Amino acid sequence: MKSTHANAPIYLDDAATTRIDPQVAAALSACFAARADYGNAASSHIAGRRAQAAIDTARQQLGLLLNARPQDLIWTSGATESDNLAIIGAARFRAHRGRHLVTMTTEHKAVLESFDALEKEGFEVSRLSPGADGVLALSALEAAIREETQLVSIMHVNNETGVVQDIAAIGALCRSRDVLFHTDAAQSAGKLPVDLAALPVDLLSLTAHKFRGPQGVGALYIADRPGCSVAPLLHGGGQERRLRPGTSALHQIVGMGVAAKLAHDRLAANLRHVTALHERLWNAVKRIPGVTRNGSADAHYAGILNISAAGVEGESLMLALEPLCVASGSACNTQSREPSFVLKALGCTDLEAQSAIRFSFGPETSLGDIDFAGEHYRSAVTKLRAIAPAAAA
Amino acid sequence: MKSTHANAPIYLDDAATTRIDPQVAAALSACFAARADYGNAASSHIAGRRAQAAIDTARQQLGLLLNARPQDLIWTSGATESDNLAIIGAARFRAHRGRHLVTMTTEHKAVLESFDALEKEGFEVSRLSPGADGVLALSALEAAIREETQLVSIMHVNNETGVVQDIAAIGALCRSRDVLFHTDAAQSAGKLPVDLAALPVDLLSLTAHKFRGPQGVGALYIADRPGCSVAPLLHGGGQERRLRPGTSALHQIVGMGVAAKLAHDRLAANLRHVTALHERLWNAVKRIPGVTRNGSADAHYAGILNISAAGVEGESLMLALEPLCVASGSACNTQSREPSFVLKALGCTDLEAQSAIRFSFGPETSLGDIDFAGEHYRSAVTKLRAIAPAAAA
Amino acid sequence: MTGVARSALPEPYNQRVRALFEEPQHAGEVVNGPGRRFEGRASESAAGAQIVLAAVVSDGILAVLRFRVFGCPHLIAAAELTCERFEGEPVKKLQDFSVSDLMETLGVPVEKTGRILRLEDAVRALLLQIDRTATNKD
Amino acid sequence: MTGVARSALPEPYNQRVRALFEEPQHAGEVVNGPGRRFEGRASESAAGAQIVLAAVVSDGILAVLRFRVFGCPHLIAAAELTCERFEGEPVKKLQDFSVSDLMETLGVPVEKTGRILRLEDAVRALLLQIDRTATNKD
Ligand SMILES: Cc1ncc(COP(=O)(O)O)c(C=O)c1O
Ligand SMILES: Cc1ncc(COP(=O)(O)O)c(C=O)c1O
Repeated sequence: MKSTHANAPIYLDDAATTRIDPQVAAALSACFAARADYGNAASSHIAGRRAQAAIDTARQQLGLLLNARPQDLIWTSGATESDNLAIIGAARFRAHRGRHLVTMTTEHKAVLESFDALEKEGFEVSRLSPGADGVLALSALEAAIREETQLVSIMHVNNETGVVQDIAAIGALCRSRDVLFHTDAAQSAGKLPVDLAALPVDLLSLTAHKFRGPQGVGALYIADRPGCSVAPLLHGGGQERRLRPGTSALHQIVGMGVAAKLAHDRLAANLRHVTALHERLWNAVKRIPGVTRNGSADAHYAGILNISAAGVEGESLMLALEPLCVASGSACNTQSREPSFVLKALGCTDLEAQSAIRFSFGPETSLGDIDFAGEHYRSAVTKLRAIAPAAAA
Repeated sequence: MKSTHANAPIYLDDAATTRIDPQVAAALSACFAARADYGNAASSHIAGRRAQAAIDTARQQLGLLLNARPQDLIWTSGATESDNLAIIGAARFRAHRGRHLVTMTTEHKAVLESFDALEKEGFEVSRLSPGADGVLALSALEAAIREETQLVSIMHVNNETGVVQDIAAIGALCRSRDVLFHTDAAQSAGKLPVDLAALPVDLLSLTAHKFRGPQGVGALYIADRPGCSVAPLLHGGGQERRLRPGTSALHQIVGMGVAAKLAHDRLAANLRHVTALHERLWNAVKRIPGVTRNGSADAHYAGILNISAAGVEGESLMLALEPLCVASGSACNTQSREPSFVLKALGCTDLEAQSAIRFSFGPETSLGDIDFAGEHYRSAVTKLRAIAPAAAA
Repeated sequence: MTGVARSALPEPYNQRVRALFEEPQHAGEVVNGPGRRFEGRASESAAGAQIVLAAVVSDGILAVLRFRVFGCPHLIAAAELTCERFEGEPVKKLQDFSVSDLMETLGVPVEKTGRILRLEDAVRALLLQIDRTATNKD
Repeated sequence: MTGVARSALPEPYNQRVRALFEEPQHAGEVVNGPGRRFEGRASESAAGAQIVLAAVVSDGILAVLRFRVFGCPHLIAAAELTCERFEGEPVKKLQDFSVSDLMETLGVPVEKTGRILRLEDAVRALLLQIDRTATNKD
């Protein structure tokens, strides 16, 4: 089963990171001009003011993508930092009002471990389980919110399964109970419509590299509402309204701004493209015996397809799938071989979770890539089953 | 006094930020290749492993610059984050042993405000004043260290004055008292020799953009010694030995690695160059009546020259100095018009501090730039004094 | 469109301020000449700003008007603009002096209002001196 | 020198593992033929790995040796290599089977030691079955 593609990797791991758009790369590189063109944005001289102007433009571009006021957005180093700042920051900011918090078991580690840290500080955290389809029941959230609850954090699109939570309904519920609502939109921003003028969201995290911007830069949206703010995690030079100090990374921010603009312009077309790819891939694999999809087929972002195959061992499947670059479980968990906690929360057994493969794709993915992937997946599963003892798994 | 250079800014603000080296920019841009070339470094597929290999190389390059083991370096978003992580992280890590900490009044805000935050957590902080030359007396530190002291943070090179502290002696004293020693080397790394195999330093912060690397990436050195570690400030995906999670910013880290390599290769030549520029500039301005230099002329990094002029108002001086891009006080403080707290700690009056100008320069600065700057400074001071009432200041 | 934006550069000083600051025609001492010499002074302790307005009055006309300022570019520009506007005018026209008008023309940030008001103090002090002298004479 | 380094790619599988995994010649069922059929089984509960070694013994020779594995690439490669080495050899040579030798050849990470040891269990189980049959016969 030696593949003819052995030396040409096919990248189907957009949920881990995307390739920077060439226009983004060009805009970013343009910041590396003469020193007197772009200085430290905090400096009062012309080079500093030029940097500041470019950052202002980027903030407007990101505002446009999210339909948010630029001044309600602050730059961070990525969604990990945004999640930490939103959750730990808001919990501490509102600690005098109450110390109960709510999240979900299938959140990203940056969210879950932020809550773990808060527990050590004496906060009480309720971690709700979604249904077997990965979707959180609104009634479960309703039951979990108490008088002392200050913050609910429920992600928009799940990074492993692509399952979409109804953040409009969740946000409305939170607002009716005077609870802050944070959503981790790392996997949705720039891919699905996110309209912060319409959505009852108080805090929203995103990261540029998931929508073809540079790695290492993200943002946190903080709604301009009474009682909605965060205590900073970092202290220093006063940048980003004192909520996130440090010399502004000009090229990174400019790159994120351009990526936001491109994502905004192409949102509908990109979504159509990945929807077509998704259907094609699912049609190719769904008839393989013992193959099941993980997570809802309805409340779902099309750029991710997560499937398990009975009787196939995960690590061997990953190797047999080369030259496909895909993920088994979250990219962030691959350093350990633990079965994905997200899939286990959806009711998968250890073995089912271990055999899970996440295909994720975007505007750069071609139909040819997808067809090869479907075919290759089928033969890899067939091969490994042929090797395995009859009774296996 | 309209300058013929009015449209060509002359950048003399390297202490705020430097221009990225073209070789660094090229290496960084090379990371924006096909998706299958560089993925998320946490991914197990080929694209992820390629990213991880590039990051490993960068860590080696930085290790070479600092003469440190690569595995003792972790990537951050800059010196602000490194300072916060080192100080808050180490204080919390050792809180069970004692809650007394020592720093200096002329540190960067990222250091000072980290200590402010720790005070709110119940730590006790001693803030030592340097002498009028900006240098901390070892005897003052010796007297400040107590049984309960856990951490001393004293910067290497001051960002406003260029004054150098004797970190070898400070570190040795700390070691003899079993106290951790952190130094903010944002202004020295890549410019002055920093040999961590020889220096008794436990924690060291640096940031790439001060030595011609990209903005938005830095590192923290954590010595591999018993009792030397930090409690993380951010929680999540497990990167950087769980001390600093988040998707590794490949191009940023690669850029910092290359900048470290270039800085290492050119250290002696760069230092000779800025020393020559420094002497030239100081010779040009020192005979202007009422001009004094701020900070020691001996314990000093040559790339920074900070001078005050009696009878001249700072904001008008800054404007009269255009097209020079220079700083009045720290770049991080220019959003406010407060007189520099660093210069006040050295005994400057408010007016002296307000009239202070920091010239800072590097390998890109030419003799012509420096000559123009000296001449232009003289005529700006002369002009403003001619406008001012006789008795002023 | 996706390049680095150069628009909307946040400019601390408008063109008028820059021009007045760069080549102030009325900075300096009053030179000797026909007419009586008067002076109005004021200062702002917070920023250490100091203002001296000096005039030569001849036949009720501000024949010469000069300023000296230790202060920020906005204050220097405001003093220069005041001299420019009132030199050659009758003394009593100085009563039209308006800080809000100056602040608008020069785009002075609101946080500097207090400082610019000290210029009004200097104008008043100058007027008072001229008035007193006139009264003494009468 | 300053470009993106491609050296020292951390490779999870060495070339030998890849080759054995990609085209295992000894995976599958023992086909019918002359000689008696034997089977040794073992499993690792932690990762759910399962190993079946099947042999046809004829005149004290392992005439045919086949494996079936549900498990990671290292385990599959180790099973394939074992079959490759011992097929055609006298049964008693199986006593030379060495896990440490396999681990070295295949560059198996230490954390997988437990799993590879299960292959030894399967070899032992196979030997035991062959021995028992031999004893019964005698
Ligand atoms: C001494 C010192 N420490 C820390 C910093 C903070 O570095 P960064 O802004 O890159 O986080 C700077 C520069 O701004 C500095 O000069
Ligand atoms: C849902 C989600 N949240 C947060 C993150 C963290 O983003 P970053 O690694 O850019 O900090 C990711 C991706 O890694 C993600 O998928």
